[in-house]
Amino acid sequence: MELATKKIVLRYHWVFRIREGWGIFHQSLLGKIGLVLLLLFALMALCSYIPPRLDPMYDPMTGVDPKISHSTGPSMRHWLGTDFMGRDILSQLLAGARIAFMVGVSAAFMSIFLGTAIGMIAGYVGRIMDTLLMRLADMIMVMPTLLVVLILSSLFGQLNIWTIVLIIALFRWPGVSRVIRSQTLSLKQRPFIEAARVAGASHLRIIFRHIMPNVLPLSFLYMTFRVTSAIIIEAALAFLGFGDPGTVSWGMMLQWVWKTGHMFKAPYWLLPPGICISLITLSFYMLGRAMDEVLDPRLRREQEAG
Amino acid sequence: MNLTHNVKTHVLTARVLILGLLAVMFLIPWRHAYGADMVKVGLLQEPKTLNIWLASDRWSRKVLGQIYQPLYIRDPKTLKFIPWLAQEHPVYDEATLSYTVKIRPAKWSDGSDLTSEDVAFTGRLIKEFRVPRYASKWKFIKKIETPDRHTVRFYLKTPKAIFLTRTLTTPIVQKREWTEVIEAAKKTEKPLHALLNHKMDRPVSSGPFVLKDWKQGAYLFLQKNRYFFGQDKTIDNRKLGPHIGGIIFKIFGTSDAAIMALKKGGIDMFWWAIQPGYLEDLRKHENIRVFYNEKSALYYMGFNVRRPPFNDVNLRRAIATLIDKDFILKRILQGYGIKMYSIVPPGNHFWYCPNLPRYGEGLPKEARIRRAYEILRKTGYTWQVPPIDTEGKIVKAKDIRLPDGRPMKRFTILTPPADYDPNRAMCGMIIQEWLRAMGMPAFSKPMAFGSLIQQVKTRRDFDAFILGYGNLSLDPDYLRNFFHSRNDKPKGWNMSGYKNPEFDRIADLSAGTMDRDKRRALIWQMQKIIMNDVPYIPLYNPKLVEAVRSDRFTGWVEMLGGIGNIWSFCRLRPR
Amino acid sequence: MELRRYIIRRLVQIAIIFFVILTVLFMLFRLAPGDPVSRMVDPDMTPEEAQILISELGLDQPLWMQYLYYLRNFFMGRFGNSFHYGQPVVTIIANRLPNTILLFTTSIILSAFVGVFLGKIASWHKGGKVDAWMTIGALATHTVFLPWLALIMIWVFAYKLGWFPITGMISEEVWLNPEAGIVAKSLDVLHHMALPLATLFLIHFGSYLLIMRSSMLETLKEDYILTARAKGLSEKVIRNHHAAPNAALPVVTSVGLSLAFSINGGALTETVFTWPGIGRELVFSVSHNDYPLAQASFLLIAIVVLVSNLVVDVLYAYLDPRIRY
Amino acid sequence: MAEGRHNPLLELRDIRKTYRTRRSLFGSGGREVVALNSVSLEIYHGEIFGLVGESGSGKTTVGRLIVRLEDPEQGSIRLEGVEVTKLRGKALRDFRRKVQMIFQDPYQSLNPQLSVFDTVSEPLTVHRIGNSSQREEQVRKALTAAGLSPPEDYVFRYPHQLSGGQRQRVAIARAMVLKPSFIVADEPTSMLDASISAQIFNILIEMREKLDATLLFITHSLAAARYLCDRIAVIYKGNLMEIGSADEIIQNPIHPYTRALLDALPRFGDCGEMKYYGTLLGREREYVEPSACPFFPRCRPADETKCSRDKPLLKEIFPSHFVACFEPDLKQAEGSGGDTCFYGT
Repeated sequence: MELATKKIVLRYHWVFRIREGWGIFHQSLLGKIGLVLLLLFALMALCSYIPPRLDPMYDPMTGVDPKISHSTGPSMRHWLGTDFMGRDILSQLLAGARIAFMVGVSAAFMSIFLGTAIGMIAGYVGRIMDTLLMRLADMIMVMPTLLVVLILSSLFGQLNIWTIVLIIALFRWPGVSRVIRSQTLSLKQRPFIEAARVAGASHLRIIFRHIMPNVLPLSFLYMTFRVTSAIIIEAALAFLGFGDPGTVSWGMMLQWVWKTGHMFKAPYWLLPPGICISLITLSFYMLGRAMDEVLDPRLRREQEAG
Repeated sequence: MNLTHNVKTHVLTARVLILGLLAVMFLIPWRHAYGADMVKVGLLQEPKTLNIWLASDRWSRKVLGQIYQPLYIRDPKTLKFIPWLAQEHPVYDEATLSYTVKIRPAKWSDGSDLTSEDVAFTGRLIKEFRVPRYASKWKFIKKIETPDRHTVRFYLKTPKAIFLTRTLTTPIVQKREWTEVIEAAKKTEKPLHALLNHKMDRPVSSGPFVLKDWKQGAYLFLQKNRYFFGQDKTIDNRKLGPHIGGIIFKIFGTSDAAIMALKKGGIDMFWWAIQPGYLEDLRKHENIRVFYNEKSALYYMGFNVRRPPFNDVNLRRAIATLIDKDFILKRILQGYGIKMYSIVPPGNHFWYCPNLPRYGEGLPKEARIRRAYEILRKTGYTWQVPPIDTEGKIVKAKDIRLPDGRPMKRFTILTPPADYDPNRAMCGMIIQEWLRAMGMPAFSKPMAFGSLIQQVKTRRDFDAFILGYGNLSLDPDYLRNFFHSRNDKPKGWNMSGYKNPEFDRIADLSAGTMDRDKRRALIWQMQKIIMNDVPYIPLYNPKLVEAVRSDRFTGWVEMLGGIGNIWSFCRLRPR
Repeated sequence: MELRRYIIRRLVQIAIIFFVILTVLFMLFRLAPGDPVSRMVDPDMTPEEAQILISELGLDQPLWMQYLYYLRNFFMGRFGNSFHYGQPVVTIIANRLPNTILLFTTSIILSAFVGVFLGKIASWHKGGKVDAWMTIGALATHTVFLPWLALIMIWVFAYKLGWFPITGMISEEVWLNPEAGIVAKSLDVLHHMALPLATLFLIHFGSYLLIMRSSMLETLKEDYILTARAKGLSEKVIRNHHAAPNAALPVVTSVGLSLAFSINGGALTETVFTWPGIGRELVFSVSHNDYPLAQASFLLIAIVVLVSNLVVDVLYAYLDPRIRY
Repeated sequence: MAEGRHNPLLELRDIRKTYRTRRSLFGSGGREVVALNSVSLEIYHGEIFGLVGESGSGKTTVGRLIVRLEDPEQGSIRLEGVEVTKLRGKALRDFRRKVQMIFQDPYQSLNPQLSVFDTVSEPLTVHRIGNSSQREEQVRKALTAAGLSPPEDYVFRYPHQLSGGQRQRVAIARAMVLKPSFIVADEPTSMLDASISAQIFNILIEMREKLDATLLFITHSLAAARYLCDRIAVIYKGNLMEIGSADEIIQNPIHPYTRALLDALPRFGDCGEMKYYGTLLGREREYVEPSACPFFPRCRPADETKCSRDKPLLKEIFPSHFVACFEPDLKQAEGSGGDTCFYGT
């Protein structure tokens, strides 16, 4: 191989690792199903921008069909029918995909960020900091998140979708931080950290340059699971009527079906949001499990040995 | 091998256990019908208490309404007062400012007589403990006398219109039952607290039914009261029963479940407004009858008239013009309701003033915008992009400016959250969109109910809100409460901060006017003033849709506020 | 001795955590906007009347006084009276708790039991079709949106097929009937419990299955399994008697750790099925600003989760002879 | 070199270090273990000093203390006369430039996420030495010096793409790149094949010459120490047993423990009948007083009364040859091996 190309290729080491990971991932049936489903949902989320541009009546929140003022079944104009106000269910469903991704990914990202940072600090600094942070984690961990968000949303008024996301993130970091902490603890003992210290590296440098790259894959694995739980919590909250009324989420759609009494007579309206919530959680879950296999060093070693 | 044997037994037990559980679940023998002459009524939530002084929720009142009776009730048709526990109409003595009421011979459910002592006791209890919700109706009573066992005389401090409509409709409690309770309560640090928190298990009843059993979270069983004074009597030309063995109140938790139970015959009536979505099916059902009645309700948008921008009556009028009540009614309420044009519901025929300004009535969207634009333009409002362009076409307006040239600051419309009332939350969203089309920076913000009230009533820091009353009293005294400048204080009822000396004067006059017709003229005048100044924009009054089984019982009595009234339960009879 | 010291240490930790939760909860509830009286909107109540009610409820005292009262009352076991029901909170909770316990323990035991059983089967067929379908099935049921599943269950089994009552816990036909004995009454409760139980079961058994499966696969790689094989024991005995009991240990932990998760689900299930339990009461009290009741139910849930985590740890050590304190 | 009794480069004085055993899973326990007990050493400029002992003897701890990965409980460590244990901030950074360490396990001592270039250049980056092209040049030189040439083939590789020996060379390059004056090499070859070990040894020797560096070579093998070192110290359970020049220690070991270590070495070549000391007790003595000589439980020639009560101090038996034993047996072992008797590792 030419030296120059070699340099470039090797510089992008992570490309290799991803490819290598993909090799393992590719063999996992769950991973493939999950990925395909997820791509479908992403497509839905992208498509959500189309209907409102076609006609204002397809706006998921405010658009109503001028000719229809009650719930109707699927038709050419409305492929999945309309809701009780004459709004198009399909465009709501598409918008719901967008919200689900938004809620799931941003809440997961925040909680993973928090969890990773706290876990690394607790593990690296140790002593009283570790004890304090981990007791805090214990405390937050025993709180049923949904009930906490419920209490908060009833106390502080109807919560805005971003507030909900923030609260979910604030209450879902302990699991991640525990894993990251123990990983950090074991990394801290590793000679390469000591080598860096002997070389004169500062604590910040050690954390960011040596520990973080080694815990990030684990964080990303946890992110997929956090995405699911965030989506479920938001949906449950919206279902109970504590969601953000300004957004059309799937949970909100279910709440509308339930509250307006269409639950048993409008299956075209009851089924899609429920199926979507279940499937998107399922796909993230499958993805997570497949990634788990990619990242599990033990399985990896077996692969290498074999 | 022994080990294998062990494992096998484990697996076997497991299988037997699971099968057994499944069998139990599926093969429950169908129970035989019990209580054929009991009316089963579905409730959405558990009554919170049977202590009448604490009962502020609808569910407790629904149950307690069958137990504690007042002196006077309303006729279902005319809504006029007719004597109930009282023998006849009260006799007024202008000289002493006193009313004398004769009590009907009646018994409590424990067999003892209901006497004037009980009535006087109830009044004194309320006055002494200043029981919330009742105290204001009794505080103008100077003195209560009981000349004999069947006569009560009330001496008033000043003439009060609400004496007849509110004071005399207070439910009467038994002296014997409550004497001990209040004696004990008085000895505590917080007597009212003790009184409110007294646990009442089996209230002594003067009504048609008496409580027999309450399984928390499941049902309440009210049995026919054999001492009921109206039994087989004719009152107000109506022959009373009860002809049924009792009422079983079943608690469902969700409308869905209750309506399914109704369809399946599990209950005979669902005592709650039915959402339009269910109606189509219910109407098709051969054994279900649907009743449509008006409610004495008011759902409205209120403004904070203390501060800009809503201290300008023209802006309020323009908004009233922009709001399309037909849209709200047709889309959000699915047609089950009526548009409101006054604070007093039209169903309250006597007090409702029929000829009031109707802003933008029946206009299409474009015409509304044009008219509102006219109102605002004439009074000095300007736009960066006005809603009507130079060619007279409607465009999306941008950046409205107040008459003084300053831009309009963003304002919020507070609404209850969707879980509490989806209709009001939705109205907020829609109104926001309409106002934005005029270039107004409107933001609809649903808020937890407690916080909303806190914001509007206590802190009085808000721009506009959408609230409502599902059960307004039939006496229009609330008009005075809502808009009298005296009530513009923290936690006061004048939430808008409306101040009008002329209105105050008429309102005070109306409160002391005992003559019905004279008072009506005053009340009408008040309505006109309010609808001219629009501190509140009345939006709608939902229609009360209720459904019952028609195969087991007949005799439901319709009235303002629905079929769930004392008349119905006294007149129901098995088919 | 060691075990006892460990338990004591954990109890102290639990006490501290609990105290913090107690305080945070107090702050949250007191600092939030909205007072309980505002909830009882009634055009008839004058501001003076409302003020009387507020002072009767002790809400007009300085915050730190309220806090001290709150702590004192808590340690004396007095949670105060519910604003809504006007009865001692303890009475209400005592009334609702057994219902929740009944539903919860049954569903957890049932799903753990079935999960372990099926997980074992799946691990036997590792890589095969049975395994693949079981895994996918478990994942699918585990990720179904719970309230939606509950609605569908009601629709199919209660509404369409009419096999089960729609909601509730008992039916008045049986309980008011003087002829009905204890057997009829318990059968009635079981009948009502079937649907919520099945819903919770469907949601939870999948996770136990997956845990059991992977734990079983891991255990089968251990040396002592190899030894057992070398001794010539049959595969079945090895799996059922040597591997399964050890492999089931993580399930025990997961039961404890997933408790917070199950409580979320429990609240939803109880709400949809109108099961008169503590979760539904919490949702209700929260939306009615009933501070004492919401606080007490939340604290109770926190205690349950904390203590059960401890119990699981101890139980784990008791079951696994390799762990010593 | 060893003869020059000028001021020592590194001086350890009465170093004591104890560890608490890790708490068991649920937090009880925590016994104290003495890792180093009053250790004093002097290492002179330019020499390779070997520290030999079995695993758990505390030899690694000495290395870790010197590079300030840990702090001693008592005693002082001086480098060029400057107290090391109290260094903070800037002074510590300067110290880090002067003292480097090569770790035992090349599989663990390289960050798997960093390329060879990143690993080797890190010390330069940390100490802000040179610009990027200068750094690249230095990295190249260090890699070449460590036997990885041409360096272009290696700079962009990752640890998992390297063999164990290559990894250790990278680690050596990392240690060399700062041109330190003192290097601690902690069993750098124990994880490697014998042939590669020899190469590594040669690199270390070259390094000393090129950088004019002083080395502390920590090993469990007397043979390796003899091959590489100028002077050797033998450590047992945190106590120094014998210090002397390498030849002296091998040819004329005095302490029973040193002799036992020699006995344990495989030997080849013309070793004659036997050169066997037999100082190790077959079965350990039990119930030993804490104040006893640390080697007493395993010492055959020990004096039951004296050695069980007190601990002997280091005494200069021969010039520059220190032994910690009450009654050193100065006799050589029976039988003599020729000059061609070699000890293997």
